Amino acid sequence: MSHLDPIHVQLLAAVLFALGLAVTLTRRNIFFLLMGVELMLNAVNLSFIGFARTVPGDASLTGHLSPLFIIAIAAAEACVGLAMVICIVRNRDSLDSDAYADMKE
Amino acid sequence: MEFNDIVLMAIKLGLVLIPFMLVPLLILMERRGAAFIQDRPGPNRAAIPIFGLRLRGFGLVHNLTDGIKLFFKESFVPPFAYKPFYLIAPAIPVMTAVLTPSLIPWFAPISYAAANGVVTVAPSFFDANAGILALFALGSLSVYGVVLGSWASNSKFALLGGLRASAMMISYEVSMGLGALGLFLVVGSFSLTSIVEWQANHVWGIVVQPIGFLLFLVSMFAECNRNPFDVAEGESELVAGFHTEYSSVKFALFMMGEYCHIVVASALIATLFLGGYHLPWLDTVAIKTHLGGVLAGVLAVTALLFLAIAHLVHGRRKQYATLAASDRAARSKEYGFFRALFVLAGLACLGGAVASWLLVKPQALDLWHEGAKVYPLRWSLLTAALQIGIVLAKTLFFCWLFVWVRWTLPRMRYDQIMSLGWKVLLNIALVNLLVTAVIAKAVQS
Amino acid sequence: MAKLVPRPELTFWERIYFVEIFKGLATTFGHARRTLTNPAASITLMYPEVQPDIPRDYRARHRLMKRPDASPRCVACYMCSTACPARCINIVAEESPDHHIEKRPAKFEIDLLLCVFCGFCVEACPCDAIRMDTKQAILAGDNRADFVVDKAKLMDWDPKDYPDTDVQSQKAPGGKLHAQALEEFKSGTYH
Amino acid sequence: MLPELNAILGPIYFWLFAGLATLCGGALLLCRHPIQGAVALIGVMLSLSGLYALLHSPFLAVLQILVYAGAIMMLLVFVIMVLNQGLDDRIPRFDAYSLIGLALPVLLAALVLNTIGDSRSGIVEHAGTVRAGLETVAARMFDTAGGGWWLLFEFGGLILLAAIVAAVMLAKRSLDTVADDDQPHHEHAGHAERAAAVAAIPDAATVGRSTETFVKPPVAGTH
Repeated sequence: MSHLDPIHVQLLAAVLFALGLAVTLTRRNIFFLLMGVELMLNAVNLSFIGFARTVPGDASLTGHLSPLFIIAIAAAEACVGLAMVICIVRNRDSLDSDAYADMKE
Repeated sequence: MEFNDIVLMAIKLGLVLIPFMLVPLLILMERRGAAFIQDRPGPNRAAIPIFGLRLRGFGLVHNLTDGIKLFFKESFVPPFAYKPFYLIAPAIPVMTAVLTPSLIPWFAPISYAAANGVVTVAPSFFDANAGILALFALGSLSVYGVVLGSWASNSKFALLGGLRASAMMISYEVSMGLGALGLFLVVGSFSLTSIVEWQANHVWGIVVQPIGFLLFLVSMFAECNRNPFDVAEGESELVAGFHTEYSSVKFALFMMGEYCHIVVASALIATLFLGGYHLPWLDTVAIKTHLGGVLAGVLAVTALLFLAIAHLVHGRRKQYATLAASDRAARSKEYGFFRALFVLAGLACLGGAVASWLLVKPQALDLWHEGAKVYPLRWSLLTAALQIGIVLAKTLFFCWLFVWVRWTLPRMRYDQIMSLGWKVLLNIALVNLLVTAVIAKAVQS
Repeated sequence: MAKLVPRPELTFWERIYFVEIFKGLATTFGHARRTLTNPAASITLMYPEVQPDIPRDYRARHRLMKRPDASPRCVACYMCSTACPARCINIVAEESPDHHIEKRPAKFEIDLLLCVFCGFCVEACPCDAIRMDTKQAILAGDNRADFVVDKAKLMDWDPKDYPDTDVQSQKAPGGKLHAQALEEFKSGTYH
Repeated sequence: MLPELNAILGPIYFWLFAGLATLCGGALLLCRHPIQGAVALIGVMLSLSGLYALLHSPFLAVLQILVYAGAIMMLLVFVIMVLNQGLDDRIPRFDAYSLIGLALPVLLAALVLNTIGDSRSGIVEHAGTVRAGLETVAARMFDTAGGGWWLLFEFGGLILLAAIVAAVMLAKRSLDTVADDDQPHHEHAGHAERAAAVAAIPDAATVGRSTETFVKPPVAGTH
């Protein structure tokens, strides 16, 4: 089989995570915030699977199993997050995250 | 990798194109089927003038003219559309339609003697362990064609159609998966090949999981946007739904994707619940040992089919002769030509049947592979061809069912569809799954 | 008050819905099979070859009735064009040479593209000069001008195409009653 | 023939998918409309699925498409399509704080890259890794004898169930507004009576036929 350097996988995961973080921190549209979080979760998944190839035998399966739970949690997060977005957009009529800053006051 | 392997790989790659090849037939079936159900003759005017005949080809020429028109029409993009997605969207359903047939087993695994021992050829292009999951995954991607197309069209009708269609398709994906899950529980595998093998060794899926079959069938109608669940297009409410703003080739791609989806869905239903390439008392070993007889039987049935068509053509010709037709002579000549063609084809098939009965007597090699005798490659290929024919016959039956139901049932209202999906089908699927799990566990222990 | 139609109570098997689906499928398959094996069962008319049978009282293209001497019965009274809701009848009157009759149409045009085929003109005509019983229901033309029919075209009809019971048509030139009507016409007893 | 081909094609595919993922991630950061962002993110998901397949995890590759691209992103796109009627044009893409926000990921990336670069010798491919096919993963997950993850799996299911319930509670305007038009009104429900019944439901006129379809209410009157 092919010989992929696990370092490259980790580098890619780091880049994707940074991109996701950047999206979450810089964008103002609430949907982009959610998508940035999804991107970060994906980067972590990739990291897990990349690391799975560096450990022997049975332990490597752990690297393949953890993403399963991350995916499940991500599904739950997207579900609740979108429901909250719908709820807030109904009240505020805005997708700007600044409009959601009521908790500050 | 030998020459044989490469040839077989190429053949399997060719099988991926089966849905595309069946699209003209399906459109013909749709048009003539609709016509016959509504007591009409159907499209019968477009003709190719050739050698003094006006060949109409039972309406197939209409498909040809439609295709020519759609492909040479101006490829118009509305100025208000979001161009990148607008252009990508029609390609997505076609892409999934090309990829999904590569997961369906069209024939039993072929094993033949090569230089380095017995070689086994997998029946599908990708024989993934998670085969059916991959199929569902690709199927879920085809929703994006509808969604992106409708959004990029930037029109109210398209957006409403896209929203309705995507909501419906997501909803029915749930009951589709759960409906089929009972079968996977019984079989114990996600691989389509092993599902078919299980059915060949035990009973068909429809016997084990009748409720699952119905759930899967109904959900497939919704997935394909076919008539009781036709809200995506909803001509009477929504002009044409998500492809309101599409014309020419891009519209043709949407249509082609839809028909390919129907073929793939039919093949999938046939594979999961009707034994795929397996027929009762006619499994792979039986076909191989009685290859001559089976071939003769198939050819005889084909011959009868051809002769029946010739008889129907003859009836049309007689009926047309009584009409006060201005081009009665041309029609009569054309019908005569087709009658002669089908009679000849039927006779040829009969001759082939007799010949294969007498001549095809395959000798098994003195090799055993997984408890079965290994036959020379040419006989294995012939068996595979017969099995492809069996799958295609089942697929075509379900394609006809799609057409048949479309012209029988009225379109459901959107909220009725949603409540059927979430309040009825989902609950039935869950109960079915639970009962199946309990019974499967009881049988196992 | 609108009439309330009570919904029929569904039986258990109708509620299940699947049985009814199969009944419907059987019905449609029956139709498909019948039309496939017996093309005569199809109700479609093979149109250009076979023409539809249009009844005589169908409101088709107009015609102007004729007197035994082939002059139009129309007296240019403008009743039809006044009654016409689509204003498609254009009449220009002139003095009639016959001293019994005051006027006659110099021009009588109907724009069939405007016409709504309501038949009011036929109702309005005091002397049965315009009728819509030509059976020409399928009108085709290459340009708009083709659809403006003038007096000559409106009077271009053959009494042989009309039944013997249609006395008025048979009194026109070429009709069965024409000779007799012409005699009456000349002697002044015609009406 | 195939193994040799794979040795050549594997890295090519890896760089292809890695490039595509990075490109789509960058597009997500820069694009204007949420649907464009969603499509970019779907691009990331699909290329990650390819990467998983390359990294001996075919089951996760399929699951990535099935769950992420097929379900989660579909839901996101659906909600964007329902909600964003002209709302997004009013929001600027970035603001003044964005620059500060950008510093953190850049810092993080630099840190991670530096760390990985330092510990380069530690991360090497191990020969004895297991190919995580469907059977392998399932056998490990539901290994009740010990070392199984089935309890966690059950918890995952519970969390998903809770999420569904929470989403329904949040997105429903109020739990009483069940606009049940699919019930036949065959008794004596005259038009006036029915209209009165509909009017009794708060905001039923703005909600429309069914509250589950997330119809956006008009601006006035909701604040």
